[in-house]
Amino acid sequence: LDQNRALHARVQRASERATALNESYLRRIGADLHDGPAQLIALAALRLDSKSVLDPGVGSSAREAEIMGIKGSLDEALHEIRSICNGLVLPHIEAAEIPDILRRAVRAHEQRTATKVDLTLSEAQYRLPASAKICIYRFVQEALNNAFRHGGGRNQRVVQAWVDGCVEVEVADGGPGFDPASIKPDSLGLAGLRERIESLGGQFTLESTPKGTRVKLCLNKNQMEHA
Amino acid sequence: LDQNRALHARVQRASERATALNESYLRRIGADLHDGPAQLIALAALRLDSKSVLDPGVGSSAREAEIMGIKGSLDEALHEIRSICNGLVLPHIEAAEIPDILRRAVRAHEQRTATKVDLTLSEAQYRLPASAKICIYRFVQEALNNAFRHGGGRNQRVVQAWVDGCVEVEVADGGPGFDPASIKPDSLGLAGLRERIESLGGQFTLESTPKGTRVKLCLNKNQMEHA
Amino acid sequence: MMPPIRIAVIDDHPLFREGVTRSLSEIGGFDIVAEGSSMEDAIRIAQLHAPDVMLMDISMPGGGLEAIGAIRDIRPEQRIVMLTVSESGDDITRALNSGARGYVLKGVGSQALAEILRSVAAGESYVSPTLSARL
Ligand SMILES: Nc1ncnc2c1ncn2[C@@H]1O[C@H](COP(=O)(O)OP(=O)(O)OP(=O)(O)O)[C@@H](O)[C@H]1O
Ligand SMILES: Nc1ncnc2c1ncn2[C@@H]1O[C@H](COP(=O)(O)OP(=O)(O)OP(=O)(O)O)[C@@H](O)[C@H]1O
Ligand SMILES: [K+]
Ligand SMILES: [Mg+2]
Ligand SMILES: [Mg+2]
Ligand SMILES: [Mg+2]
Repeated sequence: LDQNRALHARVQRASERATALNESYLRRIGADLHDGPAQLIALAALRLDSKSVLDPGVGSSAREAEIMGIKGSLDEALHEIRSICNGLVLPHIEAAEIPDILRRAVRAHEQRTATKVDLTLSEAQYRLPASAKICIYRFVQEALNNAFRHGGGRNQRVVQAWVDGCVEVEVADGGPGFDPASIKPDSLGLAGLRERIESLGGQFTLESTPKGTRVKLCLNKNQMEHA
Repeated sequence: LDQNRALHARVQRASERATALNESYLRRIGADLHDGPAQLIALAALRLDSKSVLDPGVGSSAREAEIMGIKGSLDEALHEIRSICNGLVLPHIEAAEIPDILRRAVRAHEQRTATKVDLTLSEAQYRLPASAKICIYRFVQEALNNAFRHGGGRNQRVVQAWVDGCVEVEVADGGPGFDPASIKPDSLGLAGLRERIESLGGQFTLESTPKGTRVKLCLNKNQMEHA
Repeated sequence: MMPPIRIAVIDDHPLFREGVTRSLSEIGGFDIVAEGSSMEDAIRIAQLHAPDVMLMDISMPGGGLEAIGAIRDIRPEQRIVMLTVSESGDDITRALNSGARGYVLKGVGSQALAEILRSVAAGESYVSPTLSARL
C-alpha cells in the first residue's frame, strides 16, 4: 500500500513538473520566434519603405542592392521559422514500431548535423503505447542533440534492448562530458526528458565522465498497457 | 488499496494522454507557422524579385503599389507571429494569487476580442501550487476562446468559488451550445483541458444546451500540496 | 534650416538597430548620437548624450520598461519612444505610465518612423493606432 502510494505521489509530482516544463518550453518557442523571425521581418518592413527602394531618382544598381538585402532578411526569417518547426513537429510515429522509430530519429539527426550515429537494435519486438513511442523519439532526438552540441558529435551511438519486459534505449557519445551538478536552471533538455520518462512510470539515468556521456531510458511495457 | 490503484491508473492514463495531446499541440503550432507566416514571407520574397520592383523602366507609382502590397504581407506575417506567441507564452503567474490570475485571463480575452466578461470571485483565499495556477489560467483562456469563437461571445462569465477545499472555476456563455458527441477529432481545446485537469487529479465537467455552454474545473488543494 | 534631431537607438538586435540608424540617416534631419543594446547602455547614453529622443526596445537585457523609470530618474525631461514587437496591453500601459512618450510597433516603415520621431521631438505623444484601443 505504502509503495503504491509512493509511486502514485511520484507519478503525480512528475506530471506537475512536466506541466511547468512544458510551459517553459512553449515560452522558449515564443522567445525564439520573437528574437529571430519577428526581428528580421520587422527589419524588412522598415527598409522596404526606404528612399533607396521607392525614390525614382535612385540608380537601379543601388536599388537592386537594397532589395537584395531585404530579400536576405526574409530568407533568413523563413529559414529560422523552418528550423523552429522542425524541432517542434514530431513525425507521425504512432503506428511505427520501435526499430523504425529509432531509425528515423537517427537519420534525422545525421541529416541535420552531417554526422554519423551508430545504431544497434534488439531482435525482440513488443508493442508499446503511443505515449511511450513519443517519449522514445523525443529522448533520442534531444540526447543526440546534446551529443552534437555539447559532445562535439564524437562517437555517437544509440543502443536498444529488451530487459525483463522493459525497453531500454541508451544514447552515448565520446565527448568531454560534464558535471551534472552544474546544469544551468534555464536548461530544459535533460530535465524535460526526465519528467517525460518518469511521468510514464519509467527510469532515466545519466552518466558522464571526461571520456563521454551516456543517458538511458527504461520503460516497462506492462506498466503502460492501457494507453 | 483497490481505490488507490484505480486512482493511480487514472492519473497515469491522463498523463499519457496529456503527452499525446501536447505533441498534437506542438504539431499545430508548427502547422500554424507553416501555413501563416512562412507562406506570407515566401510570397513577399517572391514579389520582391519581380519586375515591377526592380525594372528601372517601371513608373514610380506602379513600383510604390507593388511595394505596399509586399509590406502588407509582412505586416500580416508579423501580426500572425505575434498572435501565435501570445497564445503560447503564459504571463508569469507563478507568484500571483487566484483572483489576480483570473482577472488577467479575463482582461486579456476582453482586449483581444473587444467583448465583455462578467467575473465573480470568492472572498476566501488558499494557496495553490504553480501547476494548478497554470492549469486554471489555461482553462479560462481556452474556455473563453470557445465562448467567443463558437458561442458568439454572448453573455460570457467566469465564476470562482471554494467548495470543501476545492477550487471551482466555471466559464459559461449564452451561445447556441453544441453536441459533445460530435466534436471533431482534430479539436484540441476541450480534450487538452480535460487531460490537463485530470493529470492533476482534478475534475472537468461540461454542460451544453441550446441556451449556452458551461465548463467547470475542480481542483483539490490538498491533493496537490507538494508541487 | 532646423538643426538635426539628436537620436539614440537602443535595441539588442544588431541588424535591426543598424537598419534603423541607416534609414534615419538616409532620410536626413536626424543625427544618431549613440547606439546601445541594454538597459545599462540606455541609462549611460541618457546621462552622457542627453539625446532629443531615445528610441528603445522592450525585450533586451535589463528590460526596456525597467530602463524608462531609471532614465527619467536622472533626466525627467528625457523623451523616450518604445519600438517593440510586443503589443501587450500591460506593456503599453507600463511604458506610458513610466513616462514613455511614444509606443510604436515593429513592422513600421522607415518614413512613418521618421515622422513619429519628428512629432515626439516637437513635444507630441504617439501610440500606434492599432494599439490605442487597448488603453
Ligand atoms: N552529451 C553531452 N556532453 C557534454 N555536455 C553535456 C551533454 N549533454 C548535456 N551536457 C551539459 O548539460 C547541460 C544541460 O543539458 P540540457 O540538454 O538540459 O540543456 P541544453 O542542451 O544546454 O539546452 P536545451 O534546453 O536547449 O536542451 C548542457 O548545457 C551541457 O553543459
Ligand atoms: N462555448 C461553446 N459554444 C458552442 N460550441 C462550442 C463551445 N465550445 C466548444 N464548442 C464546440 O466543440 C468543439 C470542440 O471544441 P474545442 O475547443 O475542443 O475545439 P475547437 O475550439 O474547435 O478548436 P481548438 O482545438 O482550437 O480549441 C468546437 O469545434 C465547437 O463545435
Ligand atoms: K521587442
Ligand atoms: Mg539540450
Ligand atoms: Mg477551442
Ligand atoms: Mg530585443
